Amino acid sequence: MAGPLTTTRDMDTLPKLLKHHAQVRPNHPAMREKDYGIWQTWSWSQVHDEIMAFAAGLSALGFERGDTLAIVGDNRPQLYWAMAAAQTLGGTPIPVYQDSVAKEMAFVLQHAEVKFAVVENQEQVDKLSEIMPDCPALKTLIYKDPRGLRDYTMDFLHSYEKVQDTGRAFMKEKPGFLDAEIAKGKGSDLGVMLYTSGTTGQPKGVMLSFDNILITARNNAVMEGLGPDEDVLAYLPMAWVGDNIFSMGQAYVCGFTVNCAESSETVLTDMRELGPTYFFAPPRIYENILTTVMIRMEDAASWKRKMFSYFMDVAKRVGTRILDGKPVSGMDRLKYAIGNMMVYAPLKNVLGFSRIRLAYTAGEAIGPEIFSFYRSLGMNIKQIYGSTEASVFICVQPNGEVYADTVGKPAPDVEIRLADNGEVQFKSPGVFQAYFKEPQKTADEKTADGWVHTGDAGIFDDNGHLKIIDRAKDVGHLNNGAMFPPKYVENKLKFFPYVKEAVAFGDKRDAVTVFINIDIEAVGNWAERKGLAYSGFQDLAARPEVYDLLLDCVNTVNDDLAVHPMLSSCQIHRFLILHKELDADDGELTRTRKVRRRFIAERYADQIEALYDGRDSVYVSTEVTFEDGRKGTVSADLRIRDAKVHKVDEPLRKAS
Amino acid sequence: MDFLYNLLIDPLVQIFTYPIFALEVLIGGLLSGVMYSLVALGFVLIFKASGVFNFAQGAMVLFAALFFAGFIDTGLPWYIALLLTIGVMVLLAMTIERVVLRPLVNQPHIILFMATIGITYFLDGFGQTIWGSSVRVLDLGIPNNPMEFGGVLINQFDMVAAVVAGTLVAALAVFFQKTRVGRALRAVADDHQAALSVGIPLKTIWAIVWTVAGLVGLVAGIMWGAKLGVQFSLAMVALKALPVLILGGFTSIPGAIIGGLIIGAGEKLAEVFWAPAIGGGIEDWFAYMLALAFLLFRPQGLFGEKIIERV
Amino acid sequence: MLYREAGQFKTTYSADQQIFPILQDRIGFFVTMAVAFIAIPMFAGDYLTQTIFIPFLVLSVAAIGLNLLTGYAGQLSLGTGGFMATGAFAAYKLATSFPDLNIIFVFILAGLITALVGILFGIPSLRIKGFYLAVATLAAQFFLLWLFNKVPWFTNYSSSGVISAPPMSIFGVFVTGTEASHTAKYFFLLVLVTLLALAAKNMVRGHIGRAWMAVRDMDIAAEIIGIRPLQTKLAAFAISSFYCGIAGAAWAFIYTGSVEPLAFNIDVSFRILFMIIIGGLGSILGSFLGAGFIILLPVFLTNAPHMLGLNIPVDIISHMEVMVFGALIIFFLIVEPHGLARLWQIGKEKLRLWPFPY
Amino acid sequence: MSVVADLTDINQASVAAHARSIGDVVLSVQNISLSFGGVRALTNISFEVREHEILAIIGPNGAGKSSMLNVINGFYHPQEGKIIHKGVERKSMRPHEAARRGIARTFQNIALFKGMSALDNIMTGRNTMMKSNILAQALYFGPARKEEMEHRKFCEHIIDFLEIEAVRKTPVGRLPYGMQKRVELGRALAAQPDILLLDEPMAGMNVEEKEDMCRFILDVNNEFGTTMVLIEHDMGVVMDISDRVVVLDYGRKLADGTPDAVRANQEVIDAYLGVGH
Repeated sequence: MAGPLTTTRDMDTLPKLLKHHAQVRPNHPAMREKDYGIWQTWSWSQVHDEIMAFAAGLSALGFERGDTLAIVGDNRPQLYWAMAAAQTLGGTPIPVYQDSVAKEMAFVLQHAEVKFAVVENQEQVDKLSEIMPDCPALKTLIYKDPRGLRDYTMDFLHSYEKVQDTGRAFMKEKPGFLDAEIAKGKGSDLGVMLYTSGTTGQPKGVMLSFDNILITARNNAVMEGLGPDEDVLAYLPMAWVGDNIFSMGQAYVCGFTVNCAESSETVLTDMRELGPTYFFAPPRIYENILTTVMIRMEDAASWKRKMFSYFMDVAKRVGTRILDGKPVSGMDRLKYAIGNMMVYAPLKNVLGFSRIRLAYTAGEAIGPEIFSFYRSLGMNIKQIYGSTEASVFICVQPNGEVYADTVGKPAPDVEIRLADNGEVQFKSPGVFQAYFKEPQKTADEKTADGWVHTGDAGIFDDNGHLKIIDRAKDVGHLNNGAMFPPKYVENKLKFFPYVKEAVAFGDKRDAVTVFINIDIEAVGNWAERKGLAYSGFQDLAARPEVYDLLLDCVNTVNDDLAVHPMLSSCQIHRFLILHKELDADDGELTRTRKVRRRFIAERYADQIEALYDGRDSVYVSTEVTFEDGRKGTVSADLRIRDAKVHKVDEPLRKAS
Repeated sequence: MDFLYNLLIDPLVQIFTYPIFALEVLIGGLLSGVMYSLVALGFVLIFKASGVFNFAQGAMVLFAALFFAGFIDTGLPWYIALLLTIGVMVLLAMTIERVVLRPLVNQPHIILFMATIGITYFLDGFGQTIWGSSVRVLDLGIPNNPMEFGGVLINQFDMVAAVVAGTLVAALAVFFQKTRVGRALRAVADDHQAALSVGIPLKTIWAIVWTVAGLVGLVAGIMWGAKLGVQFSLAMVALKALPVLILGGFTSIPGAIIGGLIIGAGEKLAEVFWAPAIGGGIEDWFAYMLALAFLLFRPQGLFGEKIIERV
Repeated sequence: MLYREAGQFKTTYSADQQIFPILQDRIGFFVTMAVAFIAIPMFAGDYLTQTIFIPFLVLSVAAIGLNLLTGYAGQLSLGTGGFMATGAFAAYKLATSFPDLNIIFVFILAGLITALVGILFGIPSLRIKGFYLAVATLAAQFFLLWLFNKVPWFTNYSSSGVISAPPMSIFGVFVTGTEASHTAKYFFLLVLVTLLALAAKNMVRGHIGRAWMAVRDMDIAAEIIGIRPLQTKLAAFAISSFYCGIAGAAWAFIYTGSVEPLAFNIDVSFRILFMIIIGGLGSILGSFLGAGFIILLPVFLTNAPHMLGLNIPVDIISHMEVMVFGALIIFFLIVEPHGLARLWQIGKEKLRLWPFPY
Repeated sequence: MSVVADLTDINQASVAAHARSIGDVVLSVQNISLSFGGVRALTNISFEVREHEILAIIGPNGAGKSSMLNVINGFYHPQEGKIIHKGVERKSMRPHEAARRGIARTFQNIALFKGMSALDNIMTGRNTMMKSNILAQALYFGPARKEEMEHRKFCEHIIDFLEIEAVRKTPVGRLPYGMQKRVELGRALAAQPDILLLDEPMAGMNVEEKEDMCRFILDVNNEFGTTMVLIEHDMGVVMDISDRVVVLDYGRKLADGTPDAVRANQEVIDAYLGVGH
């Protein structure tokens, strides 16, 4: 269907789209930021002026076509404008994860030969001026928030306002200069460069052209019928491709409003105030929200809890069907309507989901009951499958065809093929140009005829939906030759609220074993209800009661696995519960909280051995990094438990 | 002009032309002032011990009087009636402590004050619900006629009342200065911890002071009741103790006594010599205005100590 | 439960600081207004209007007045009756001395005069606090009543000491005197009350209101951050008295029509005080709730026995009423010192967080 | 005057201030003696406060530190001595007058207005500058409304500065201790004082809270160039953040000088640093 879009494909760069909106909807809000207690609003024409002023200022400071501009900071309008400004001048913005440690950041800035950096505040200024010596190209630093920078006299330092002022003056001198620059822009130009903190090795600079971003964004917008009246909350890292599609690409294609939270602590309250209509969050966030909902309900009066659970059951039964427009009995519709008044609507309101028309999740597999929880509330949450290399969209679940265990059908203009080893490969308008200065790596990932290796192993189910089971390279084989997708096993475990993280082992081994990371909030709450006193994470994790609790989870997973012909040998034989949370600061997770398998395999080698050599407990001592950056070590004796494993035999397989 | 003369000059002329009469008025005033002192004392007791400004003191006077008169009317001998009434007052004190004070402990004083207004209403209502609102005569067999002392006429009843009140005041003073409980009470006034260290639980102390205040009220009630008849207006008369307090300071026993006398005398003199100029009935407010005027010059009252505020 | 706040975000400070920032509250407010302006006049008969709604409106004004002084500025006053009387007699003198002065101005002037008197009796508040002040205000109560009683000038030398409102009209419609219809009176009062309540709300959310609350919560700190104690307290007395004055005038002119000083005796002061205690100190809404409560309670008490089939003599009932008042005050102070308004607040919070408990 | 303009004013002021850094004497305390009844609280105290400096007053409990602040902002009236503030001599003056002359303070035991939200508390700091009369406020119309908004805006800058956005509308009673201290500082800042008196700003705080508070104090001094007189027990803190230190003991002045000088002073060591610290 044709969405209510006013833009056309021949507006092939962001600046061109910007011009369009500034003319077509000058007073329509383009950006909001909760600041000084209210939602400060900039209309498209205002945003246009801000960006032009800054662009002109940049050019006055010597920013030229082909230059690169690093963006470091939280989601702030000024930073988004800086990106557009760079693009206006034919340069390339490079948003960087601002919480990445100095050396990671240094690498990116060097590698991308960044000349200019626009940062949020003093903290970032300090960090960058510290690494500047290693980045010969970096000559200019522009900061948004002057607080605390009064005494900074370095001449490479400029304030955002000052740059814009120079810009305004500059525009008076050279009217039409910027328009010329914008006209020079082409869809094939490099739109943005995103460094992906891969699970291994150094980050790679993914080069995305305007076409990549805008065509993909447009295709999806059309498919979902997005228009200029959407409200999105920009709260995920600017360096992440999703934010570039949702808060830049699609915002510019559709002309809708991007909203920035007041501060990281207030995201939830701001979310509640704003009530976005179009929302993306990784599964973990939906999961946390659900957990807190359940925990908060625990403290409600019993009649309220009864009512809640009653209507939640109604929703479970019919909510999803109603959402998918499937037939439902009048009685159930009535019940659902009442439930909507008593529970669903208020609940969504308190969570800030009232206005959501479209919600996406991706990145990890989402727990079926989490997924169906939100859908049963009448919230149209869908899974997508994507990657930075694809400008996000590879697969999307079409309305009415939403299943918890698939990632949907190929997105518009996307072709997909499965390699022999089960790897998913795709070809689409969004396919990235190359990895910056990494022809070899580019060649590894992208065939000459444009097919991209996702590195994910997947299968198509009967109704043509793609199902991802694991990273292709992680798919191993047990000694009995059976295929072993660790992630698949891990996710089955992680669907339990008590399990925060899980790491499965089994490649080239006789059986599957796992490390489990308990979810301190959920388990802690369970412990409280059980009246179980504990002194902290480590203590709680070591409790036999907790082991019993987790054993049940493991056994259920085994029941489930046993019925899958392909996966029945992947049942978990033994497991242990880790004494600490797997942590990105300790290098155990990526910044996007994906498990760094190899790193863990090395770090916990002895513990893994223990899982196989029959020991029933093992000593561990690991170095940890605290919030304040100090290092320390924690050590403990970890108990190991055996799980109940089903004999894999005919009748059970029939049962499936 | 005329008015001013009547207001400013004439009264003085009067006083100096009839010194004996003036003296009689003065003494009469002082005597009735003793009653004010008595009631004021009730306030001070409670305020010192619990920091509560007991607006209900007046109501307690009426309440006690109502019950005593009520019992008498049922034909009981006076001493039985007295005992019973005392019992009622003790019971009342305990109830108040249990039902009102304990739940409100640590609340801001203003809240407690309002609570006592509530008590006032409750007592007025309760007493009259039981005994009705008709005026009851209470005859203690004390002649209510003047007799002469060295050329000065003094109302016998007032004399007796004054003597009784005086003794009670003296007794209370002694009680406060000498007895262990009394000292404890004074301690509480300063700070509650101290009180506990004296070894008497706070609630007991409160029960005690309220009882004492109740008994003071009883005596005042009987006296006034006998003189004016037992009726609702007693509560209002008793409220006169408020300006007395302002004059004397909330925490000072001597203050209460002196204040009472000043108010009593001032009121009578004003009523007799000044009222005609401005149309009578001024005893309704004279005491208050006197106190108010006084406050502007000495906010902490006659004997109250100056407050040093800290931040 | 009823609230849908997601999406009600504010883009300007004025939007953020409006009296009802939440849409659902605004709706509720307008519904109430509709009921007050349309439903009640249509369906409530003369009896209800005269015995319930008119006194309710009049006393609400007085309650707001006292609440400004006691609830917001923290200055306890027991002189409300006295100030109401001042308003009533001021209005009477004005109306009789200047027969063609419009009732609006009569009321406003009466209010202003009362405000002056209020300031006069507020002066001690600079030197004295709390109970001392409370007692001082009793002086106002007793003195003012005595004054109107004893000085015949105030009653235009009427032998009975009773004043009766001359018939006065607004836009050609009589709102006082015998020709005035209850509906006319009701509407006049309703408009008056709405405006006064709005004004009060605006004041308490403005800097004068903050100054009052500052003095109430911690007068020393207030002075140290530059708030002038005298001006602030006197302003409170003046405005409070202004409201009480208008209430008194309305009482005499519109509710009863004719009145004697004793109608404003100390008992009135206490009842108004009870209204704001039960309704909620420091809340305009509370003033209304309290007024409603105190008005309906006697109605209930007088009728309850009949419903229960008992017949208790009237005087007993009146005594019991007093008793119940007392008990209720204590009850409220113990259970919810912030009164009905706070209960309302709590309920509202629960609804906003529904289905969560917190 | 518009508050925005106003805000930029202070910023420029403080920029200038910075170029100048510590300036000339803004407040001089001369031979102050104070006693309650018979009790001597302060005896013949003299010292000077210079523009843009952070002056710390230290001393054992009961040394008369708080009394000194109370004298400076007019809460106590000394029997002898005088105070010269911005060239104006005064023996005694009401606190609110002092406040209007640009002296703000915070308190040892938090003195917030419990019944009001954090925002409203900070707004009260602006009261001295809010001009609209009662009638205008009652109508909440035109200038009154505009004024209200402008001051709200100003206070929001302070809220942003002190990083208390999250609790803006929370009644201060419900806030944790550290937060309340911040709000109180905010209330003082809202008055745009030229002298800020801080009475034990870090009393009873944990380490992080202390670090935050230090940061804020220094930032305030840096951003707005506000002169500060503070009482603090934590010697570490005092030595770190203050430009000069005045040492009191039993109501007498023991020493007056740079932190190092004071640290070296034998008298001081005996009287104060010796004990415990």
